Amino acid sequence: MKTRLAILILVVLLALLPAYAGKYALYVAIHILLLSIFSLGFNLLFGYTGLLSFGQAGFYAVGAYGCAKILLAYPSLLVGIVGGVVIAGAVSLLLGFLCIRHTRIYFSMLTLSFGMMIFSLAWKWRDVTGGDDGLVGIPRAPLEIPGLFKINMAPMENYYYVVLAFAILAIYLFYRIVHSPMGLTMQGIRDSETRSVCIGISVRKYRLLSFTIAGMYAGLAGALLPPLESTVTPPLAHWSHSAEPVLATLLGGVYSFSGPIVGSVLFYLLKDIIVRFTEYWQMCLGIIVVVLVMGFRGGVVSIFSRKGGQR
Amino acid sequence: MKAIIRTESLGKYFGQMAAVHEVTLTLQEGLFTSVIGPNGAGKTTLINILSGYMLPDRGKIYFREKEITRLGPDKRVKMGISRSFQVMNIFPRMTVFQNILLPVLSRLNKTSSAFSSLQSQKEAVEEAEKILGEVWLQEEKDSPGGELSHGDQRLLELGIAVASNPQLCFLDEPSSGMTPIERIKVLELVKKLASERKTTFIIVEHDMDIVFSLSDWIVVMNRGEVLAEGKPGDIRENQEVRDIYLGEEI
Amino acid sequence: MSGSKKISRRELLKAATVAGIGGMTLGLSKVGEAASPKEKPPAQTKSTKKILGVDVIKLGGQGVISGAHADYGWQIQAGAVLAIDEINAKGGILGSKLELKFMDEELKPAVAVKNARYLATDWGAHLLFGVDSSGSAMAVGPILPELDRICMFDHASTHRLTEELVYGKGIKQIFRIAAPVYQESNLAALIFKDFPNIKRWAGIHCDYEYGYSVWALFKDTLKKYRPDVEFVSIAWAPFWTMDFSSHISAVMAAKPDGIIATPWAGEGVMLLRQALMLGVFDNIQAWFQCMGASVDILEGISNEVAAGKFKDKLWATARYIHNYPDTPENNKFVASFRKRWNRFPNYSAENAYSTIYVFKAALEKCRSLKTSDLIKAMEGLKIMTPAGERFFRPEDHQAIYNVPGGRVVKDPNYPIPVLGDLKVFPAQAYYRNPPFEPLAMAK
Amino acid sequence: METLVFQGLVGLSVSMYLWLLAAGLTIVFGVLGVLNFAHGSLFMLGAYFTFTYYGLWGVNFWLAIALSLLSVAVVGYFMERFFLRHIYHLDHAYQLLLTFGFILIFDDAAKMIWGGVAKIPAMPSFFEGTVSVVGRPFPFYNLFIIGTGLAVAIVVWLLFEKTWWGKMVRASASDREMASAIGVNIPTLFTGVFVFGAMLAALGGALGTPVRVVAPGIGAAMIIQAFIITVIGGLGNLKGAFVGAIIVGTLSAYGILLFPVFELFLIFLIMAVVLMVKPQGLFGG
Repeated sequence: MKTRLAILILVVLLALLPAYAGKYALYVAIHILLLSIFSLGFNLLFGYTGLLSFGQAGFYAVGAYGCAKILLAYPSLLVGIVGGVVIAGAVSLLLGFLCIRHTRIYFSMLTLSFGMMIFSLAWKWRDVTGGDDGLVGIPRAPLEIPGLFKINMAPMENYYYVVLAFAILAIYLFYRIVHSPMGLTMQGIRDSETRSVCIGISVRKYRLLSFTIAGMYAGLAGALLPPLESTVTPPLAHWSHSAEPVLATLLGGVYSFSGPIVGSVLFYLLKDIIVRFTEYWQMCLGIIVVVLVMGFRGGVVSIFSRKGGQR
Repeated sequence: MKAIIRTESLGKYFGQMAAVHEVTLTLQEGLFTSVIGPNGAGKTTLINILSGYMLPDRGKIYFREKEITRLGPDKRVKMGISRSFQVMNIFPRMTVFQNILLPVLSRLNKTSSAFSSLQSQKEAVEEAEKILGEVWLQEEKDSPGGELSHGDQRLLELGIAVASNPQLCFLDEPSSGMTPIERIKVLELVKKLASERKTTFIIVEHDMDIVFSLSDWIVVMNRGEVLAEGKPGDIRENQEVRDIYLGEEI
Repeated sequence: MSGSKKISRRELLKAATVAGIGGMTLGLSKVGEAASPKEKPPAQTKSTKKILGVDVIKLGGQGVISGAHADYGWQIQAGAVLAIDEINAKGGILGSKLELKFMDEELKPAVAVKNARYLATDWGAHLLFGVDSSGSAMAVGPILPELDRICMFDHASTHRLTEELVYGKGIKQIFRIAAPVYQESNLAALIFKDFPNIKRWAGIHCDYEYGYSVWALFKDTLKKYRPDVEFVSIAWAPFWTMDFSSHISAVMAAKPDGIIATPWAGEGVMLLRQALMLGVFDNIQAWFQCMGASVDILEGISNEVAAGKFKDKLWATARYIHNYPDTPENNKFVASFRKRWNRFPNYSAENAYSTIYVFKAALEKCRSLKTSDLIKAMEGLKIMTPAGERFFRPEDHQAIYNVPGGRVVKDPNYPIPVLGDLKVFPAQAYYRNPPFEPLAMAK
Repeated sequence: METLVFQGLVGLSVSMYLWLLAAGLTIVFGVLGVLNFAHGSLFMLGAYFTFTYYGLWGVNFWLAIALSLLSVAVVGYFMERFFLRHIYHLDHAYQLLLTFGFILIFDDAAKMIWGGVAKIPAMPSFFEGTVSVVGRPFPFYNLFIIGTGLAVAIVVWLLFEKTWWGKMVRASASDREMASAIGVNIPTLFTGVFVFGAMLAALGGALGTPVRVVAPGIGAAMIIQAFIITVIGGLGNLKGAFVGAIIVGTLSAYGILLFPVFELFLIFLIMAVVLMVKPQGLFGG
């Protein structure tokens, strides 16, 4: 009951954010929501299925480029976002088929290389992706269902609500998934692959499902980006971008539902604040990462829940 | 009586070494069967092959006269064959209840249900609760499996194996690492489950007293081959068996 | 592990968490409160003393100050700081002092956009400038109308910024003080059209938009004057190329007479040094290094130039060269820059320095901090800068000024190499003019 | 044909830097089980130290390299002794995270100490000049690099196959408990192996100093290539790292010559194909 109340208060606070926060805070909030969605999906693969992907930025970029191409051709926000997610899902299903045959460090390296292949493709296939300059001038198209309604998205507040709605939906669905029989099955595979096989579970099928869902979450985060920034560029697919959900999730805590979300908030704000004060932001971030790993390995959330930690 | 599992000239080789060689066996439904033999006799390899965890290099396996030689372990579970492991193999981060619930869900083909809550799976939940009772773990229901005591983890391992509601269940040293008193309790529990659930158990076990008092049928292996099989009384009298267990009281 | 250690660790964790959460809320509240008042238009007329209505004019700059290209951001910062200190020492602009905040762009468009948003809407910058990479510029440009700020781009050189975004899409908040990408490619073509013996050209280029544009424009322009030249080989080098030996030997396999190359910063130095090692300068007649007259590259090849290893075959330009033009403005700038920073200014530094003086001129002209007024003041502005007279073309907001190309030579008056044998062409001869047509850039 | 031979030789010399980098990475992974993200930063530090001793202070080139190896050995010692040692029992993810933190720290530290300008000192004069290979000039220095790379390969092989230390290292790589039972001091050995790996990386960086640039961030740029090489060869396998480095170096060189447009794509493609056909890498067990 307490938790529900807390969640309700949080949602209300978030819903009222445009009333008390400025434009930049809204912009930051949108980015934190995107990183949360991104990290949540990553953690389905890592924390719940036991597969450390280093290529999630690839699917993020597929979602972003997919949405951008759609919006440039047909300016409807919903079509763009849903389209981006579907394309990212299709690509992750395809690549997942090749990746999930491997586990542990080999899986990580394979996802890294596929992610970087997507990066190279975005960089090189200039007729479609615009090369390193990327696609520019992507409209923040109106939210519309023909014949029903049409909402102008030009004000940042309006778009914030769209992102918030998608984020709440994504988080809710995620909660349902990880607490469902399918979520339990994935955790079983994470805990013991051999045991799972020997109780009749088709391990590859659920790894592939997990991979595809994680890809769609990355795609959703990516698809929500172009209407905000009006630009998409190849660094979105780079491995250093794949490291962001990894860092955020490990910061927040791998084995808790809220870990990736808390971690995203911390990670984004930490960097945002550090870069204002010093040009040596890398050093500060590095020290924080080292201290966190040496100091508490269960992530921030574990301090409150006592569980988690070593593995 | 019917044969529940039958093998023809099974062989599994690691380089020069024959872990299992020319094993032709017919095991009967309903007979509590033990596989014994000295260390390195190939008992665990045999169970690995029969449960599908390893594929044999030679030979054939029939389950209720259907050939299953090349089937993967997950397929065999669906046919009614399950197993436990010698080295503990539970789900350490999941609760004890979830450890049992998962194989039940798998048997009921509910694992792909993505949006329903676990509590809403009434049939599975009830069955998992029942099994928890059967293996005496109701008290530990909500602790993570990995935090149980050794003895309780062995019980959990057993619980997971029977949660698939198998017709045939292999137990690889279900009492290893336990005190003598615990062992007797566990093996009596297995015997009880066998009669209540109509499951045929095939176990690998070291404690000869227990083996001879509980088993209906005993298979003796040595160096990958079947040395002898028969009723406990016959095995006890077998000179070859006595030789390989030289000095040990059997 | 002992019990006491465990406890102390837990204490540490708690302390860290509390600190973390504290910092977080602080950050959020700061973000929240600071943003709202500053979103109002920058021109306020609260104070009667100040003509512009503010005590300080806030300048938000950015450039890359981390990683291998960190010197470019440093140069931008150094140039801007020098100009700001000079202006503040003389009382500021119309009585308002200047204040600078400079951020790391990381060569990542997403970061550049975030910086611009932070600087404009949270920190309260009145004017923006900087940005090193073209991708970042193309990403920042389109959000300027929403931010209602002018941004002076002083390094990013893609022609698309001014041609597509300003001329094509009408984003009037974009200005560029630096010469665009075709300055080096067209200039090279104009120089080498007069070398009848150089017929076979090869390229070693950055594997991104900048390299593609230079190669395409160079080929187009040179072909117009010299139908007899051939383009025999090309190698593309991505960011972070650690070794150009393979690229050099690949193009040398085609036996070119001349090579034109775009890698910049440390990569440019490495390329030239490795070309020396592979004996390239014994087998070609000319090498044109597009950004080769940038100070960091001249510093990096100083010994080799002094030893005559390039055999006077190395040509270069940049978007400003410290030994051109020989005017009081330039001599004074170079002298004060050297005095302040103990180095020579590269083109980013001059561009940033001049940016601040362009802002000064525009503010003094329109006496307003309003973006629309500033745009009017800057369109068509003519101003004397160290690099020479600049003219902001109203159609695409591109500054037009002359930069020569020349041979990289040693001059006893300078500790580092300079450009000699200068070839000066009027800017009109090599600037692209409206209406712009997109470049065909088949590789 | 001559073009292909020449290009292959150039590619081979490029491979040797990659080999030196990948060798340490793969040894450390094989023995300690740690995938060191910051291994490339040790390469960078090797170059910076050499630049400082040789380029700034005018120390003899060979001495400068030796000093720089020692300096990086000290850095490696501190990394292992005070940080990595305490997280061996954790998941790979935490090791990646910790060493990622080190990349950030080393990069900014390098910028603080040496500035943002790329550094490249003068070439030692005895290395200048070229030899003619298939009628084209080939630098002495590249020949020297190829020779050094091969020599290091032989020395490392001898070290691991023929010496007592090497045997202990291999024993503890295959079975930590067993090695400790027969009296191997595992913590000390691990420190030794990590320091050795760090010195190999430093050697790669140091040898590149006169001809390649050193700038903050080159470590992070190199490490991905090194990862790919070790994965192609088989993680923890020295022979694999050697072959992997040569494959990546020469194929990239040919890629630049023959398919300039797809060069960027090539290396990731090779890795994906190898992993799909041979999941444990070419020489992985």
